[in-house]
Amino acid sequence: MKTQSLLDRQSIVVLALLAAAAILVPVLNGIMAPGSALHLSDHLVPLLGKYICFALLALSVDLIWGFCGILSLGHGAFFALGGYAMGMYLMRQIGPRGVYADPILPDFMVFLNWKELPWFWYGFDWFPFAALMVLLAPGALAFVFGWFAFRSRVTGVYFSIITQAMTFALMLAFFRNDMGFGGNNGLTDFKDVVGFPLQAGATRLVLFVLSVLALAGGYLLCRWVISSKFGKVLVAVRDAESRTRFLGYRVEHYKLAVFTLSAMLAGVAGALYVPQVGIINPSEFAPANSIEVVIWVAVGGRGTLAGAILGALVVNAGKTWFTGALPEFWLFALGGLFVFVTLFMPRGILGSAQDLWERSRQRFRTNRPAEALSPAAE
Amino acid sequence: MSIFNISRRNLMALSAAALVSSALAGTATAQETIKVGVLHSLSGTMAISETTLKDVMLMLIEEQNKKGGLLGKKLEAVVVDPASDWPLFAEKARQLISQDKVAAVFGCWTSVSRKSVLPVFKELNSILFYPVQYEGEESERNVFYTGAAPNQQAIPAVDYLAEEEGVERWVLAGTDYVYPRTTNKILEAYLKSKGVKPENIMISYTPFGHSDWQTIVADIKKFGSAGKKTAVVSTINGDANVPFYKELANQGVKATDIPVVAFSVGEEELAGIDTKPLVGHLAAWNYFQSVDTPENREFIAKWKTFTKNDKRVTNDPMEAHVVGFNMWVKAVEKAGTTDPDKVIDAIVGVQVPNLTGGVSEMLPNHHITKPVLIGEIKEDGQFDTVWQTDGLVPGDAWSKHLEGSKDLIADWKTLKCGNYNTVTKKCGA
Amino acid sequence: MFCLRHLLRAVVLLVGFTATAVAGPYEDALPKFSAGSYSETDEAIGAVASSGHPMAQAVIEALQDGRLLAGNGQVFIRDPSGGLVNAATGQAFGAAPADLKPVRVNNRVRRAIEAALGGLTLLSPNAGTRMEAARAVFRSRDEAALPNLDKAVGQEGDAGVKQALQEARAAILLTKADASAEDRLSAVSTLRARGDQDALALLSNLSADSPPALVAAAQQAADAVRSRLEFWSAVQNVWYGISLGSVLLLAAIGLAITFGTMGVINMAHGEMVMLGAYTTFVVQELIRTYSPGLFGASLFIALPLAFLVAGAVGILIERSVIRFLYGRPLETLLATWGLSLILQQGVRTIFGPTNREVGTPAWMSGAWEIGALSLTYNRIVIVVFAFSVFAVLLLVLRYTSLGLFVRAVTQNRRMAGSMGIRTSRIDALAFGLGSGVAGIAGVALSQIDNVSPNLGQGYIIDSFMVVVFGGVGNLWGTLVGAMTLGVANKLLEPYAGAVLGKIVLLIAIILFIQRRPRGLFALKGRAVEA
Amino acid sequence: MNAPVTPSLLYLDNVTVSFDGFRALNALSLAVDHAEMRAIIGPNGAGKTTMMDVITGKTRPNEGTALFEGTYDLTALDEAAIAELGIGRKFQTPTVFDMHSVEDNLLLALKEERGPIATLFSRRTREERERIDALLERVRLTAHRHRKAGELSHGQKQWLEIGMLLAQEPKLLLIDEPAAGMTDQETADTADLLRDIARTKAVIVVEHDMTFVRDLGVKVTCLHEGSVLAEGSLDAVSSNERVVEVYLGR
Repeated sequence: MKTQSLLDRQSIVVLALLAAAAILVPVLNGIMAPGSALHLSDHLVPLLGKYICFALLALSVDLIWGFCGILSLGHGAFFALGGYAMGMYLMRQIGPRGVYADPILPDFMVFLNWKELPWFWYGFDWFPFAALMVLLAPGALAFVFGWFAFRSRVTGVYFSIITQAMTFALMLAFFRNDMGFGGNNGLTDFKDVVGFPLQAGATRLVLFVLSVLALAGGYLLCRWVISSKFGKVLVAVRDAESRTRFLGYRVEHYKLAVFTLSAMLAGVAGALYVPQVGIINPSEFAPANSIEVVIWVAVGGRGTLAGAILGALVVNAGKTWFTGALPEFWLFALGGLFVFVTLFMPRGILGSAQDLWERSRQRFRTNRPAEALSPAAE
Repeated sequence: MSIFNISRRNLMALSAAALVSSALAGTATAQETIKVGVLHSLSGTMAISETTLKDVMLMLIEEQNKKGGLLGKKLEAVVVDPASDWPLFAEKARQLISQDKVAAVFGCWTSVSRKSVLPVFKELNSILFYPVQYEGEESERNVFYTGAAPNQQAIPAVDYLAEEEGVERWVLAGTDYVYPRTTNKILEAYLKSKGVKPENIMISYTPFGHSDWQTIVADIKKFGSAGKKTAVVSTINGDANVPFYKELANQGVKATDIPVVAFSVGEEELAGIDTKPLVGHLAAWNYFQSVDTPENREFIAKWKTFTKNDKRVTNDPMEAHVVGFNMWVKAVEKAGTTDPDKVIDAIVGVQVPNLTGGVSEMLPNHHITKPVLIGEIKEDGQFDTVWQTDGLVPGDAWSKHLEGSKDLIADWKTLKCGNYNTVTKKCGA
Repeated sequence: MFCLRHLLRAVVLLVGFTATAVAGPYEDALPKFSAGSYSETDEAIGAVASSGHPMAQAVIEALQDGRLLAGNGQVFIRDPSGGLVNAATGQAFGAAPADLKPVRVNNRVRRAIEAALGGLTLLSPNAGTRMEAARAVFRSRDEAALPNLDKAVGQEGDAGVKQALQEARAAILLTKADASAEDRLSAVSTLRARGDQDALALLSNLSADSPPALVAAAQQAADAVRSRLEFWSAVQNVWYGISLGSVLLLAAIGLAITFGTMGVINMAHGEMVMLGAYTTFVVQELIRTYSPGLFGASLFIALPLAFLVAGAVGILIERSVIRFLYGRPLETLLATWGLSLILQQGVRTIFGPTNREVGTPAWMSGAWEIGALSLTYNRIVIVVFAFSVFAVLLLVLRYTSLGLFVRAVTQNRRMAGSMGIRTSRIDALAFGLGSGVAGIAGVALSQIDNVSPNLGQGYIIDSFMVVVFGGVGNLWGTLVGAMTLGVANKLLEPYAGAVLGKIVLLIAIILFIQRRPRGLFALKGRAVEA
Repeated sequence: MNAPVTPSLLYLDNVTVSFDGFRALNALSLAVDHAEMRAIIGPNGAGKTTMMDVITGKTRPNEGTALFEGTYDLTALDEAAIAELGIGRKFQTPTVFDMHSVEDNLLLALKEERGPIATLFSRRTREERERIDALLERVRLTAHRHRKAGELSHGQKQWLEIGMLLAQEPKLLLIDEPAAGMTDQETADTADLLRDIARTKAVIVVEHDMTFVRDLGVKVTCLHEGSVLAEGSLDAVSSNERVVEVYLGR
């Protein structure tokens, strides 16, 4: 368990790599002349940015699943809520540049002839408010949902399934055009963010760097949480919940706290994702998406924060490559990967690597073989 | 240990993407071919409709190459799978344009996928041909809409029902997304302008993939048995149609009692249904496989040989791709280059024969002229054209029946503007 | 367009006259069939029907079956044997003139045909035909049919048909201004007795300028019918709920075994349903090509096959993947999710991405009318089917040794093992059973939903909701859960609409799980702590 | 609520618990004094574990009163609150946090502020360290302080868990079969440890191992079918006809 110090070796490596990415990408894309072998093509910048956002999302899932045994199959909902909060801000930024040139109403409202802006759109033209909502909207939902669920000790599979229900319900809700979130088309055709045009390469680079910083920040936050006594309690809850109760810990409070925190992280990821992909629509709420996130974590290595990041990057890079190279077969590959990992690498890429490392250390230190390190299943 | 691990993987993340680029760039730099992007979902929920369009494009490109290619170069299709995932559409579009350097892209089906790729095409200044009937209210410099605008499908259909079937009561049933919403708004406005009373219009929306239609069909029956002739105008989206029609058949709603005219049900969709109970229900399109013209006969024959399956049907969006592709080819020949700006200028006014015996023209608003056909479903899952417009109908980018857009026009030839306001005489206001 | 039409018509009429020497209403009408305009055809039908000409019925029936050919003013009937008969003269006609086209029909023409045939066949010897005719006349309310109608009512023996005839007569008389007052009043009461939507429509649309007494009576009758219908529509709604519930039950019941008793979160469950549906498709294809006669039985043939196919795949999955994951439910979730992707894409590559047609056997189409309640046969079949599957499964689990073993293994694997039960084999069989049942569900769902690679996805979430809501590890819970959700959904739909209704329901389930974290029929006691 | 204030530390009166029909506890009454050690014996299903569940708030009794220090109504509090009151519990099968080091196990158990905020910002103090050192000494795990608890032997886990109980500084310890799966030596040592603990704290020990109970040499309560069958010195109890019949056999 690498929960001893805030900055263990692994963290340093992760942060170093992130720093490298934050520097290299702008250099390779901005400074290197197009056409030169080292030039990083423009279309890769938002793509990598997207991966980074997904990595942050995966990180948030790993925090609760890997360290507290809470498997949320609805984290896509928090991601999407953060995305919508940002999307609404970007919509309001369009101002009179929409096709109907309505100074206030977004196009889709004019188009379904809404008369005035719904109350919940107020304030989103002001960036600080939007930024606040990016945290609050997912946070509040997670808090309310978690408060109900954890108080009545809904655990394991049941929790996972009602989180699915939650995100599914939200998806249906956001699909409704009457909701005032643009229905199936969602929010799109963004022009600029805090004054900078989204189409400009520079803006993209900045967004990319911001995403990397957010990821690094998120990583450090998670490290800090799990290396504190709080983190030890989380692991205790994961491994022996009732024991923790009998020790006098209010397990539900811990779960609620970490669940809300994780939801906010997901929200931030969503907020950074939207301007880079240029659209947010209800299919982000699709239960399938949330499940996929869990799978990134599983692939990378549950309970090892770095693994979550790794998994997100690997799977999505693979997805990009397959959908381009072997369109007909990428689902086979994706499905196969999930089966393979759960069967043969229950602790994911990084976890397995760690096991090897641990084992060699063990053998080196004492002859007693390490016991199964895999955390007790819920 | 873990150090190497991470770094390796992290590199891979980058290199995987880089790999794509280099792999494709390798061929892109080789200038002997003109690349054509095909952006249709081959997996996910939309694969059901879009896969066919991918095949059509492959066929058309093959045909063109048989004819000696374009500007003396061979055409090469670049197929990608956006997997019914809207952000992925944008990502793939970006890849096609900036990596593969495609000369034009043929793709998208749903409005949301189009909306998602729009900014990309504007930014990278490329060309998209969009082959599906849609809600209108849009005209972009970089997009050519070869599918029907509402005035090329919905309104003629309603007129037909009113005249030929004497319909007085209307059910506007649709899936809850932007195309049905808009179409129904337009129709509602239109019907009211024709003196239909509000109580004679029933509007109902259902979620995507709605599968339990018992209540709604029952409501329709109830609404229909008020003594006045009733018809259903259905903008129900793809997947939900099969259970809808099955329920109609089960509850014995016959076309002679309450005809249903659909705007999103074509030969492909019917291929999934037992059509015997549906005989007489209608669809409004700009093309039917059953249309008997030499062009169409030839096309169908080619299609069946290309797919090596004589059960394969053809449908309206396929024709739209045929027309769009031929227009693009003509425009490129006219401009003598595939440079988007030149092609965009050259293509307006280009005329190509469509498959229903007319000659479609690309209009300054980047929509095309189309005939409107009303067909009744036959037992064999084909349509029997029972009415069609005398000439071709020009597509309106902006509906005259929506207050938001009634003053807007699009003209990329002279005004160079997609949303010119005829009142304020300003572009984009 | 129009002027052209008229020109054409003029020409045609001209030709028509020259063609037919003896001119009667019938002969005059015939040429209109060759005008190629629906309105002309429409008129022609009316004229021919009312002409009383012996050929009239034959002509109209031919038109209905697309056997009426016309070309430059001449009209021919192709009799089923293929020979041509000149409609005007009635004599057989060897060499057909060129450019004969079948007269085209559209809805409007079809309606005209129905009405006309209705009037003509009222006196047919066949009771069924007479019934149809009566219904047709009721719909068309064609006064011309009145004399025939009176005659028919007079001599009708069959009570059902007689009533239908009287209703038809009433429908005409009610709106017939010059009919006698008592006739019209009796018409009102007849319609009131009929008491369905059509009757209501007639009664409530009675023009206000009819005699006040009549209007009052009609008003009263309409109210009576209305209140009756309201009651029935409530019942109808409950029925819809039940039938939706049984669909949910079918989808979820297999899951109740794999998830409920084995604790495997089988995300590929929906794909098992899909496999069942595709099996049905394949079976029907084979039948269509080899022995169309068997089509009626296709579903029965498909059932066992679907069970075997899905079951086999299930066992394969269990042996190859799931058995390594027991006690790690969440891992099974991930693995089976992967499998579901593979299965979907597999089906997509084999059968193509588009919907496949699964036909409905004749015996499943149509509806059963009781009161103002119409229960469509296929829904009835599905409800009955769902409940019987449930019953069989219950019996299997309770009384067969397999069931016994399954329960033993799921309750205490080690103990069961030590008692000589081959637990791994039981696991495989149980999983196979669950999957097989899903396959059977697929056969039923193929009747109401589209058979596409995405079929399963549509049901997976609902299925889990049902199982969790009902209480894991308890088949009865699944039954009650499915029915509750189904009915609740349908009762909500009229008020909240389809989408909101579903949302409300999901939220309700979430809250319910808070109250009873282990569902409706939860296992109590220490077992839970394990 | 106006409960009868009793001098005894733990006071159970007429406590009944039934799981769908089956009565796990049947009008059980029991009183334990401050710094008393009590051994509970009885056949399987006699309700020993259920009694502990009631005392620790895991199970709510259908009827009856359970008072701690004569004032706190245990039936109204949840596990955490009861633990805070000063009731520690050791499970039948040793449950420690396998993934944590021995040291961390004790750290988590230390009597300190339990709230999320507190733990999130808490930093190791010297004083904590000393307390942990002392505990490690007492349960003889000093050598293993950095090993994962999961790697300990069965007996060591038992002791670690007892150590965690002590770290909580409870007034009452509930200890379920501490001798199970231990060598004779370990068993004897455990008995010593418990007697030592019982000098300052009340201890309830559930045990099957008669020699162990004899080693403890304390008042014994024999449960049967959810209620007290006999109570008194071990000899008195074990000579009781019914006890012999239902439990000791022979």
